[in-house]
Amino acid sequence: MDLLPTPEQEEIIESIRSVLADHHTIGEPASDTLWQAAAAQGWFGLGVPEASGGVGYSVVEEALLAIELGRVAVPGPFLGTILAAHTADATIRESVIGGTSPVALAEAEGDEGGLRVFDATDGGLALRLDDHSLVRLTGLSDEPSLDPLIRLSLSSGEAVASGLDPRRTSVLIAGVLAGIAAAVAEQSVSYGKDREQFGVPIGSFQAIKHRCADMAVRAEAATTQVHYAALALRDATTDADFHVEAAAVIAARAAIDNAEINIQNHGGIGFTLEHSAHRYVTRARVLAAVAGGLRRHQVDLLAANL
Amino acid sequence: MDLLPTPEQEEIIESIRSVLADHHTIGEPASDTLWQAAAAQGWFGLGVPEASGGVGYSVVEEALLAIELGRVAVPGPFLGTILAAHTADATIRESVIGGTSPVALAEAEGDEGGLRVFDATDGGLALRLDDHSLVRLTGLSDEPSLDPLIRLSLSSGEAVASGLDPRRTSVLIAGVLAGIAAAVAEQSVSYGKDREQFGVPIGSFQAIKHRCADMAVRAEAATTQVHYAALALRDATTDADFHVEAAAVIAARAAIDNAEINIQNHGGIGFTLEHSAHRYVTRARVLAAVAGGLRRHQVDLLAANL
Amino acid sequence: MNLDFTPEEEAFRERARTWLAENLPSEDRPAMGQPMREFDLAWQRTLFEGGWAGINWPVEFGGQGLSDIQQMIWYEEFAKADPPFSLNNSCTFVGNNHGGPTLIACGSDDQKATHLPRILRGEAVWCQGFSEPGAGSDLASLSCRAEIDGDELIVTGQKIWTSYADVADYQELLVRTDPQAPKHKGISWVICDMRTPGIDIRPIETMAHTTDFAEVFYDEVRIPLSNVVGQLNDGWRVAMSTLSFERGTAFMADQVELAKVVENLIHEARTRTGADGKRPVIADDELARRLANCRAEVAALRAMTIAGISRTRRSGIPGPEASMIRLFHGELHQRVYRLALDVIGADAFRLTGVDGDGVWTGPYLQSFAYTIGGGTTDIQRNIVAERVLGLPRVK
Amino acid sequence: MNLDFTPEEEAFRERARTWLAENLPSEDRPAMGQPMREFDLAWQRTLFEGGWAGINWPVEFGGQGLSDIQQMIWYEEFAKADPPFSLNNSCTFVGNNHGGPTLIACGSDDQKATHLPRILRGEAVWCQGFSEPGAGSDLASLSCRAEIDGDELIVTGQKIWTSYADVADYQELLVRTDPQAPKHKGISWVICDMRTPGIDIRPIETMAHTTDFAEVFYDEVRIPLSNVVGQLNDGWRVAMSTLSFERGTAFMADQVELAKVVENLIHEARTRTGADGKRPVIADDELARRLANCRAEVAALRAMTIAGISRTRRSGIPGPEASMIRLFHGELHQRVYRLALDVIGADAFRLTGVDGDGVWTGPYLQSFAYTIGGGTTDIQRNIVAERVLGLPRVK
Repeated sequence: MDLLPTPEQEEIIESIRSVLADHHTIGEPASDTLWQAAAAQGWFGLGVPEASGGVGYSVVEEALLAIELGRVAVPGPFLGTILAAHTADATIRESVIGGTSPVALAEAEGDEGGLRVFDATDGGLALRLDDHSLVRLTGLSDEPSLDPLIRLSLSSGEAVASGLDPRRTSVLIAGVLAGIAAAVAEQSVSYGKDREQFGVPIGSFQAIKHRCADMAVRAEAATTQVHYAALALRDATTDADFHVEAAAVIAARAAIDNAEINIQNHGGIGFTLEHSAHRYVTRARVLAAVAGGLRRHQVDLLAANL
Repeated sequence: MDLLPTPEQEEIIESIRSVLADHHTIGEPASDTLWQAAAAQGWFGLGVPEASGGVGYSVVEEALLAIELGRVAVPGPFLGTILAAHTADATIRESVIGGTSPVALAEAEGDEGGLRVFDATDGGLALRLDDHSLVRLTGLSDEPSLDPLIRLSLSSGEAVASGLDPRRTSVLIAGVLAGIAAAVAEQSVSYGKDREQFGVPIGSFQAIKHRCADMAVRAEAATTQVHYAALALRDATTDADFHVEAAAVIAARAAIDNAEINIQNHGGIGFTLEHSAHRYVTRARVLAAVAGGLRRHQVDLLAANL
Repeated sequence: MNLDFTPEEEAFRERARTWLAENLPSEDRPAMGQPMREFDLAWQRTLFEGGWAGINWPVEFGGQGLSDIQQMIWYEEFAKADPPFSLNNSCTFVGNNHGGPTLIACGSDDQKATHLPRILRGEAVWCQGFSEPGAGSDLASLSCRAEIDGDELIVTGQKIWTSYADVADYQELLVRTDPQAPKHKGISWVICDMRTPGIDIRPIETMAHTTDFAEVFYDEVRIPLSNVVGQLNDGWRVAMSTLSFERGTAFMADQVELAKVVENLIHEARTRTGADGKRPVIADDELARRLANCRAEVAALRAMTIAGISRTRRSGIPGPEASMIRLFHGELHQRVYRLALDVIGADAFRLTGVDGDGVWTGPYLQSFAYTIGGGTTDIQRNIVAERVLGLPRVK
Repeated sequence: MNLDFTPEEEAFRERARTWLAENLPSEDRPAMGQPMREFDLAWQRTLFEGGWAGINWPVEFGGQGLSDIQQMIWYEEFAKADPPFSLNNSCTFVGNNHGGPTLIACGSDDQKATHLPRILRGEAVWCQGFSEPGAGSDLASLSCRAEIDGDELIVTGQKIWTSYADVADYQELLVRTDPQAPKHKGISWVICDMRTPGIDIRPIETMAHTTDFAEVFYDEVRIPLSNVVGQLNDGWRVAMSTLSFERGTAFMADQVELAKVVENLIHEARTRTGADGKRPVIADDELARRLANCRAEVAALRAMTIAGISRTRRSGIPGPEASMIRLFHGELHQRVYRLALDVIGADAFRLTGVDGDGVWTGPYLQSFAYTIGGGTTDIQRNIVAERVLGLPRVK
């Protein structure tokens, strides 16, 4: 039993970070070059067996990727695409893994069979978080989005595949949220060291210092539980469902709490559009609430028999 | 409109404080001399009209008394007695005001018509917080009490009077709780000034300092709202019910939060039986929960139409 | 201790209610720029003509000479009248609540005569120039420099977080006039004409997608020495007099409005169907309790505000206790909008503006300013702990 | 990264489970005094004879030489076996988890040979003498004095918060041997025989109505210089080695037990009828969410513990990251028992003991110790912020 990344996993993380650093600036919209680099690096098939056209790693490495995507608040339909790559439909799978069919996330909207879609592409695919099917989107109309880097649309959708594993979805969303929790903790620590007031770095004041300590603890708890849940899911342990739900609950809370406190730690500058702090707040709010989110996970977690 | 005590009310507060200082030490059991002094000072009929044998002040002055009782965590059946003095039954009223019939607080226990009683006297009276009647207690059996200075008993009870005003009960319990919130805030501030570690008073550390500031704000909010609610009740304003419920909610939360944080601010010494800090915790826990307490008040407050 | 309004106060409330019903604009307030300035100034002129400008300003300076209680009554009636704009969200705020009151407290007769009538009559917009990039919580470390040249100051430096700088006529500006003196001792408070050459204004967009804030750059900006308010190098004391006013009634409008927001949110929770598609949101035990707590807290906030007014009435000036109200209000404001996001469910994904009806996400984003602006809650807690509770300042 | 137990670990778990089922005492642990001491020592002897004493102690000192993972497995099986007493609530705790490990790390061959076997065999009880009335969070300012007189130290002063002082044979005692040196430099770590003349023990009753704590007074207590562990005046470093052990596995038992407490509380909420007399408590949305959060948090606590073990395995010693686990655990422990009080409704009025079945109020009162003892959460936050995150120490 070991919960630290292996040297090979460390290399995967380093490689992901380097691609992200080359092709993405926090707060900037999705870039085509990042998407192409991601496809070229095999991110969309990272956890798909080689026999199915993937790279052959597992949900554990996908979770490590999700954490990194969260850390820099990457915009665009990465999550849906990584998840949809596990569809049994070989044709769809191939185009998804190749990056030519980006997959949005969607959930039911209203009583008329409509969908609310995040990161939609016109005429593209979406993963429905409520019934774990893949749909093709039609009739998109955009709405103002709480996270302006996540395109928000209303749409119709026609089912094209089903049967994706909701637990993989939960653990990867939790991964993004844990990455957010960790990134903003580091942002606060870094600002606490650099920013001076009253002749000293503000991180020497206990109010800031203790908030940073709490943020670090929340981030560590979320990240570690995401690691554990991904391992349990990979190994199909009997308590895998439980650990996935626990990861979902703890990561959602850590991301929202840390992201909101991070604004406070930055003072006025954290309230500006230019600073990235708010990007994490709105992203955390969306990912923690989509398809029932935290509330649904709390119910499911409590219902689990241990 | 004015929310500060008048000079006459200041005198009442001073007089109450002086009696309490003479006859009570926090953490000591109820003393007969305090009880007799209270009766002699007219505390039990403070808000009862002179025509009914009382002192002729109002629920406002009763609330000021309740706050003072809370501040020093007075043990014994003071609250029930002050409340029962408003019974329409002249015989009972006379003995209650005179201090010869102490009145406990009680609530239903189980489905068999039994009672749970706080501060019971054998063969004595109790005010039922669930139906606002007065009962005579029989067949008392004691239980270990979370607050060892509040006698906890199971009992039967026979109704002897009814129709007491539940809002007066709520506002006086809120008064005691606001008094607790204020007293522990002052205790923490005082310890923060006196106790030295690392060569300075611990109150110079922001962690302690900021907790003290929050405690002071909670205490001020609770106390001020209790004042407002008592005035609204005295004047029978149309929004009196609302303000009483608001006082009950805010005072219960302030008392529990402040009392628990006060232990933390005191470190090891706050964890000892000898120190009074825990007296406030257990008293707050009991008074905030009796007869449904905080939860019930939250429901009623939210149901109120403004 | 009493809840009674005097007959005069009751009559004032009645008059305010009637007047507001007849005079409140029904059109939306323009979001920015000159149209917004014109809207705000027009409303200020309407107030002035109706006899509602400077309610608690002294009569000798054109105010109504009324009490803080009447000021509160006015805010309450304003909120009840369901106005299409918030009270404090106006470019006339600084003039009415900072600049004007500071001139009343510390200005020369000439300064008062020049500026106070124009503020009340809706003829001039004021903005604030206190914070700097390097001087936020530690305001006294400001470095915007002013050198004396004959009968003028020459100002060079930068300010930040100046609301409505682009539409302002004047600025209450803190500058360092003696760099050798201890940091609190070398500051002066001056009236800066925003049309003076050398001023460059750059808008700052906020996370709530508003552009009210700006950075202001000063490149050898010449300000007559006669524009110094109070004594040269005594600006810190002058600024603190504004601050004490801030702790008094300046933010009362926000507090009154928050009570209305909580009632709106309770209404939202009663009428909106929850996540299960059956029960109303308010049937959720947790959300119901949090709503009840907020309701209790805005009630207590009002009681604290009235207690503060009572205290000021006795002592003449707002005491440091009022900083408890600011701290309580700032965090409560944020708590209310966080709760709102939990109440509205999937509607939280949809961005709205900061102003407007039936909307929550814009004000949620805006709520982060309430524990930062005008002194972070960390600073507010220090003030409460040190000046109200007497805890030691060292470390 | 893997969740696999080795065949050896699986076998260990199986053996532990079987052995515990056969050997766990069924009688209640006496609450205090000699009967408690005898009970705890008898259990330690049983452990020793069964080959379970010193699971992660080196074999050369009589331990089992096993891994931290095996230590954790042992705690998990112990908790699962539904024992009539808590693991850490034993007068053998300090010997097994503080004193013993410190001797292993810093003791002389003679000290090891004398004391380690007696600790493992259940022949000696150790207690701790670190805190003083004036030296709590600021432990290094301790003033209990030890003067050298020939080959002896003469100790005069006072200690506080010493658990089980009344039944202890030895004490790990921090004394000031050089009052002139800087405060961290003049401290020595000594083995004090608790039966030495001049020692006076006065019990401290706690708010949870336990009497485990004591004040210990030293009046010219003579301790052989050979009882100094490590070098004279190097006691701070020696004590820190204990502290690093504390951050490792010493409190793992508490963490494992907390998971069981949360499951018990969920069971309580499922089977108990709520305030409305109809629905089970768990049907309350707020309580259900708080229970779910606690469940998630104990899971994460375990994951963090395993990550900590993984880190220690690579680096050889527990890193400062482990202080995050202590902070998280202390506050979670308290949160769980606060939640318990809300779950049990009117049963909260009834006081119970700290140990025992189906009871909550005693452990609630006891839970206040979890954010104070062994360094308050304020100190833990400082450690996390400064040593893990690298935030500056000044101020």
